[in-house]
Amino acid sequence: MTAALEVKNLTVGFGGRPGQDPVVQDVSFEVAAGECLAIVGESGSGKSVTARSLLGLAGAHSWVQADAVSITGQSVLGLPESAWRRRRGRDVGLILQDALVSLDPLRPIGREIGDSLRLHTKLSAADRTRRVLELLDSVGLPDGASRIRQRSGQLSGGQRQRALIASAIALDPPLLIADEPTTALDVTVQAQVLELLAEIKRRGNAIVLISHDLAVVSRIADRVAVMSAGRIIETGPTAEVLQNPQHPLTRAMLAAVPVDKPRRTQLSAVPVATIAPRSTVPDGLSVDDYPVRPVVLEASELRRSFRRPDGSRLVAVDDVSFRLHRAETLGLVGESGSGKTTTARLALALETPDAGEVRIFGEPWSAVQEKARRRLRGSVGAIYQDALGSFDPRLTVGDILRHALRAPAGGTTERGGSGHLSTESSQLLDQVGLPSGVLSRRPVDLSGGQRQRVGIARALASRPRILICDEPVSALDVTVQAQVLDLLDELQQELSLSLLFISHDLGVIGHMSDRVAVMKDGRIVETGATADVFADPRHPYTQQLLEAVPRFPQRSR
Amino acid sequence: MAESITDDRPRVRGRVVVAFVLTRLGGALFVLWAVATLTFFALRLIPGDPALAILGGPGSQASPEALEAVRREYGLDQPLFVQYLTQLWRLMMGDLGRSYSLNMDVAPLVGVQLGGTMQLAFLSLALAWLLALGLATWSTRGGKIARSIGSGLEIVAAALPHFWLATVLILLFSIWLGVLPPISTPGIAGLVLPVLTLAIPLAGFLGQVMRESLLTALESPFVLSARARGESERGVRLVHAIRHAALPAISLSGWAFGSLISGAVVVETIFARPGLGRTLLNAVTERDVPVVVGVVMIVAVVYILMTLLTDVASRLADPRLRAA
Amino acid sequence: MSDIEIQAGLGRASGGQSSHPEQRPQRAAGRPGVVEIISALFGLFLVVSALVPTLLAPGDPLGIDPLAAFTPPSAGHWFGTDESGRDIYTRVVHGTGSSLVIGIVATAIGLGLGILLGTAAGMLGRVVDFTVNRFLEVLFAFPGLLLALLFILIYGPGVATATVAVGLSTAPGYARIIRGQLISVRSSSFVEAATVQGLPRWRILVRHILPNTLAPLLVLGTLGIGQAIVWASALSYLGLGAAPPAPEWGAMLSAGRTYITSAWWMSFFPGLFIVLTAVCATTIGRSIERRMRHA
Amino acid sequence: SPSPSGTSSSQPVSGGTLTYASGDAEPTCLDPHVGGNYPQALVSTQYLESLVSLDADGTVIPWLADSWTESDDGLTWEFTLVPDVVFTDGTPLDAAAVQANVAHLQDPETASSTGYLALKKVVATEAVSPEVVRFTLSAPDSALLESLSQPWLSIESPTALKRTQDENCAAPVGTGPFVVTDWVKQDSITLERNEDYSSPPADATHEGVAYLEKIVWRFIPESATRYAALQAGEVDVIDNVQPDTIVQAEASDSIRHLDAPRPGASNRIELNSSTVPFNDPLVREAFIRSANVDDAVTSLFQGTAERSYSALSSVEPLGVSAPDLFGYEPDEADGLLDEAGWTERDSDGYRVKDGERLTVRFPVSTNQSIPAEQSLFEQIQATAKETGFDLVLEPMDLSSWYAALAANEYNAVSAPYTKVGPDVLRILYHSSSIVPAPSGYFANLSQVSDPQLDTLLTDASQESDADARAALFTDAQDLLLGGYYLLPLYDQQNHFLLDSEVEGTRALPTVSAPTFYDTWLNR
Ligand SMILES: Nc1ncnc2c1ncn2[C@@H]1O[C@H](COP(=O)(O)OP(=O)(O)OP(=O)(O)O)[C@@H](O)[C@H]1O
Ligand SMILES: Nc1ncnc2c1ncn2[C@@H]1O[C@H](COP(=O)(O)OP(=O)(O)OP(=O)(O)O)[C@@H](O)[C@H]1O
Ligand SMILES: [Mg+2]
Ligand SMILES: [Mg+2]
Repeated sequence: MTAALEVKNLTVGFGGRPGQDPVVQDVSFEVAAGECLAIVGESGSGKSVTARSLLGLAGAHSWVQADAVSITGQSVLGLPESAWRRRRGRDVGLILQDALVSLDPLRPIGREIGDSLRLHTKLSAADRTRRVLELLDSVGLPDGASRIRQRSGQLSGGQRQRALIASAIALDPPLLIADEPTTALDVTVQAQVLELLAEIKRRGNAIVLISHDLAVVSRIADRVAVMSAGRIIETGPTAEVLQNPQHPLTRAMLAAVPVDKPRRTQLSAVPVATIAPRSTVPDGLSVDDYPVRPVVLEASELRRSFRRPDGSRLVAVDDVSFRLHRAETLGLVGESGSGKTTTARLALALETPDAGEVRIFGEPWSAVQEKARRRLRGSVGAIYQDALGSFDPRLTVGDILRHALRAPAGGTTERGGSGHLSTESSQLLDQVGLPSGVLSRRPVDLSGGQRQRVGIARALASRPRILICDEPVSALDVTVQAQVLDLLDELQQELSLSLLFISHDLGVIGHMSDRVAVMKDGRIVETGATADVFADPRHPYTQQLLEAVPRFPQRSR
Repeated sequence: MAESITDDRPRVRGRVVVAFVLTRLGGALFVLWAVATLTFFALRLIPGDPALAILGGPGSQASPEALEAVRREYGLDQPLFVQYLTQLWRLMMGDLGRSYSLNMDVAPLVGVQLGGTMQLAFLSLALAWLLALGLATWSTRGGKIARSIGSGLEIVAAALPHFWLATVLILLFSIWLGVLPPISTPGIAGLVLPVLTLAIPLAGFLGQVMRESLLTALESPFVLSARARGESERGVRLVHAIRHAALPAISLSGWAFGSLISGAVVVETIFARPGLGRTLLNAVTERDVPVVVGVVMIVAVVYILMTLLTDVASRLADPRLRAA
Repeated sequence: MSDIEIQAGLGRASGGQSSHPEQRPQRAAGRPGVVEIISALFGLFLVVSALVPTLLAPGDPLGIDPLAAFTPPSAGHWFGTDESGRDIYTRVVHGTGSSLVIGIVATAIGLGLGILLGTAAGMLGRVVDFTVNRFLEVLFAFPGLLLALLFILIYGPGVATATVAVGLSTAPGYARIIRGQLISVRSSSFVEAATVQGLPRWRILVRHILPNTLAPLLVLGTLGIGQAIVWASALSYLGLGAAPPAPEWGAMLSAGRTYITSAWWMSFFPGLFIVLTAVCATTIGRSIERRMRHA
Repeated sequence: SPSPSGTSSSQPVSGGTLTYASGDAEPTCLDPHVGGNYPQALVSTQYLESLVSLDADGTVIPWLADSWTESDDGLTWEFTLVPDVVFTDGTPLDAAAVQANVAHLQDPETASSTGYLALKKVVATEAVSPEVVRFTLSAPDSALLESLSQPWLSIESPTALKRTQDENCAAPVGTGPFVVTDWVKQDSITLERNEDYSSPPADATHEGVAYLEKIVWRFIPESATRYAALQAGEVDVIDNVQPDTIVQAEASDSIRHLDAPRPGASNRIELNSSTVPFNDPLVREAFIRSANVDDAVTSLFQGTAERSYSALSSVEPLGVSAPDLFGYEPDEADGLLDEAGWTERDSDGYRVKDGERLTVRFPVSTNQSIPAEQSLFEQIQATAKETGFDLVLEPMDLSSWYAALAANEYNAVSAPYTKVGPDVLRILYHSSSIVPAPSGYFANLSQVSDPQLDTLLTDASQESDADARAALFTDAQDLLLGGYYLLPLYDQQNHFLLDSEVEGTRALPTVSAPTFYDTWLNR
């Protein structure tokens, strides 16, 4: 049997002369029918470029060299554009990385899905519609008759992802390339999409699955190819690679995955902070001991609703109460739209509750004027998912930190005069593991991980005692995520910080929090010590969440 | 990206539509009232005696009795507030008053002139659209040079003053080539140059906007995914990109219409076309206040209708707006 | 008055702020292009013309020479002469100052009013915002030239009136952009971050909101100047602006149009300078904009 | 003098539509009784007719009136009407009709200005018989016939005059060769042939109905567009032609030029003698000496206009021309100013006296001055500056211009005045014309107040002996010109360009408006 896909020494680059500064280099692999090959690797390692090159869509100003690329046994090297067009969609389907924006927002999804049929078959319009309905059904979007008239804006992320898959498999191409098909999806939806891919594989189609999420990969892939800096550094059967990685980079990557890593274990290979870890929490301290520690933040019966465009009200946060103690991490987990961010904003007093109250250090917080809060502002820091957006675009890192240092301090430590500002800025950067060279740069010029660190440094500037982190690592890749999580962990121990840690990623929550609160539809449905909740979820929703978390076999130590 | 799933329940939808229509109607009435009020009081600032203007300006041999009679006839002897209320009442009744200089009622006058201007404006808008779309699609298709030429043409076109362009066009097409009449004629031929004059600068503006959104659309993942389905370059443009390019231009069309009316003042004068612009310019130089008010009011009505139209068009073209 | 609204349209269409600056690496600022260099040089020429016109054209822009009337462009008169034998090149150069001043002052008036209205609407709470918004809606119902004509009707024609009129008619467009910008900046996460840091409201306003709102005005202003010159010249052309024989481009063009069939150069060159100035302003404005976006 | 344009030898043919493009403002009323300006005269010449006309030599000839007699004391005139003339609405032309017209012109409600002034001395009319109408005057009026020849005093149907003014303005009814059938405001007037026409003036080249079937009378304010339209064949006749266009057109075979200077006053700059600085005759003379009008006229009008040295149009036989008074003598001007006490100059080179700059405010009505004329003022400004005059040109719209005059906020001004005959001098320079109407307007813009001049002008207007009248007007003009109250420029320009297919068109020698009665299309 010929391989569904065969790639030999694929080298791709942008601009410049062919052969110069490639972003994908000497990549070779094969995928057989009915097999799933996963390509994993950190962000920017060339996964998507590889995928696009396989369809002759590397992009503007690109050059592609290869010894061989053949799909279902036929070489596609140097294929003219018109011939390419006949093969795309029919012989090979592509599911793009940015699922949320990969469907034309102006066209009904029925048309988008039907396009492949229109382009490659002579089916009548009615037949096409029938086929589209079948497809929708097969990807788990029932009630197709009304769906086909909806546009992507009317669908949720998971629905869009499924519609996109439907359009890619419309002609049942023997080879399907799926680029990050589950990123940005809630775990439960993610599980459904993976099941769908597994089904396609079972039907005998070859799949190239691209992901940076090893847990996802472990569920479905038969073989794994690990990419780094444009090259494949390791390849082999999934279980083997995950359990017994050969390449050090693969190992580091695996270590960075927080799933099922106990609290306080270091995820990143290299220590990020120069401060020596100093535990403030004696080992063996159990949840029951928590009440003896002072409560730093208390939310009681918070409620917040918003007006919908049609005038009705949407209750985003409903009767939410929790306590955050000194030096503990409270994890807040829940699917998209469950009210996590709104809760964080209420805790930060950026939003006024309709009912209920937030107090910090026993003092009124949400119920007083901003003027009165200002005194305590320094004690409460925040870290945001979109670090870049949280910086004034005109300012350099130095400016940002200097401004933050001049803001009212929260902690007890005295600070020097303005002359010390620049030394203190450098110290802050040092604390988050950044060289002082970045002081003169702007956040736009930094990488995602570096930006997030600047964000943390800024939050630390006022010596806060509480840090509210809303999805601080969701935008980062595993290895960088690991560094940031480690950093937060260390800082907490060093400075006795209390963390309200929000994430939709159960793995991250499990790793980071002492206690966890699970949110659904604006309510906290379950709360307790992390280990307990994870081991023995009471609420059905929590159970569902935990079941959906992809895990991979622990490698032997 | 927020998930916005429209509520298709007819009740809710009906309520939304009714609310939309009511707010729009209220807004429109408010704007009309404010325009009327603003012009009424602003025009009181004009130096000179309106009665004198009615009697043919200071050059006439108006007698004091005649002036008195005119003041009485036009209610100019009433207190200002009474005059204001009277004017509002008249406007509500659709009575735009009587021209000082043209010896006729304003309503039929502007009514007749409106037609010509609308014809000019709509044709120009349509042509500008075609030109802009054509240039934007052509130039984003070619290489770097085509792109520079395209954007260069747009910038230059957008900077062309109507009066200069009109002059050059007349020179070129009427005098040197002798193929098109320089004045309005009953047929289509007479419309060509005025419409070109108005359309070219507007096409430059719209083209800039369209190119921007066209490029964004062409670089967007949904176009890539269409290509991955086997869509041709032409298909990508026709099925996907052009609609995206058109969206901002649609929402700008209400404004564009206003600017076309501004342009009509110049173009109608140069090409001797009857229309609101020329009427307005004459009225301003003749200080014919009722005509000025009449034109202002009618333009406001047209503007309101156009914004409504572009809003509806935007909503039709962009389902995302409908959901909101 | 038009480009401004185009800008507003652009902002509305592309979601303004939200587009990530990193998304389009291949169209980064980079080295200035040929067009930008030419525009900058022409801009320099204009500035020199405006400040020391005699450096570029030593003659008297009003000096007549009836016997040399209607000379076509030649070595002696680069742009030819007009009906009174005045050298058009000299007049165009000497007219730069007044044309630029008209453009700049009109834009300044428009921007100034726009800032006033826009910040009032964006900062002073709902009632003011509502009121200003309704007011702007009303102003928008007067297309630009119509507003200018009304103003001229009341205050009589002339350079000053034309300048103010053009300025007035651009103001609502600016106000709307500024308001939108202000609101988007105000609700942006970096402003929230500053609140979380405990900065007082006025410090946030001065340090974050205003600078980020007003920076784009530099671009708007540059783009606006070109358009203001075009519109002011339209008023001159209609006989409602600068009075001849003042060497103002619009007025020259207007005077020259009478002789278009026999002496095309009389209207061609002033018109060309209006177009070039507007193009130059647009190019410079756009390139500043690009640089700011990528900065 | 007006010259017929048609010189073709081929036979006139009937039929066709002629399109006339006017650069003048659109009349607000097609009845020239109301108000009374030149645009009205131009169009109404096609559908209204007067009692008398003038021939090419300026002699009064019969039109609707066959003959007339003046009583010895000059106080009664009797006009015998042409028989069997019918207005286009069927009303017969009779003495009562003429009476109704005089009454209409004299009725304040009509708001006639030109016609009203011309009939000022008529105190009563009387129908002696259906064909004979008698005018009774308060004083002899030597200009009565000239006045009656003007289109502003044309005879309209008395039935039609009884309608409301609006109706009458929209479609006046006369006896002319064409009838107003449609008027789309701001666009065009449509005139159709009067199929019952029977009353051509005595100097017409044919009899019976007009050759043309229809005239479309359009308004095209832009002169370049107008000319382009003529070149493109979209229109057949254009007026208000610019000098450079005439020069171009004369080189073309397909376009003919009709030059018909208007009668009455010449185009001139009036110097306001009532205020500083022109209350000083020395300064007036200095200003006139400092203005290089000759070169300006040569360069701007390119041979299409002749310099005038007279207060009257060159078509007026009684005009006095005094070239030696109006030469460009800058040195002499300098001396005169020194003599007048304007000895110092400020940093800008302008003369100063007692701290006051020698400023001449010159409001220019943009509606009334053609571009070449405005350029001419600019050139005068430039040459006068060398002598030290600060001539400030203030372009403004018509109503502001009138307002500036009414407020006496001017030192110099140029205003056209068209009237048949030298009696225009009385209107323009008699001291009684300084008294403003309630609206503030007055005709004596130089504000000449000279009893001797007043007497001469009054006497002339009452003198029916031709030679004595001529002598009086000569004296009056000598006085006027010698006082440097005005700076004559050139005749009131009145150029028409016609497509060469248009044959037989001539300007009526009355106010030089073209008539299309004899016109035919050689297509
Ligand atoms: N069109 C392009 N022009 C220039 N460089 C590009 C282009 N597309 C990708 N690159 C570069 O190629 C490299 C690989 O990008 P690619 O998108 O394949 O990464 P990836 O492995 O898919 O990362 P991620 O996990 O973030 O999706 C990156 O450095 C990227 O900046
Ligand atoms: N300012 C607002 N106006 C209107 N609705 C809002 C507003 N903020 C949040 N919501 C709505 O409240 C609900 C909860 O939103 P929230 O952002 O708190 O969810 P989340 O749990 O943070 O979701 P995600 O994981 O997607 O960030 C959502 O349905 C959201 O649309
Ligand atoms: Mg990728
Ligand atoms: Mg959130």
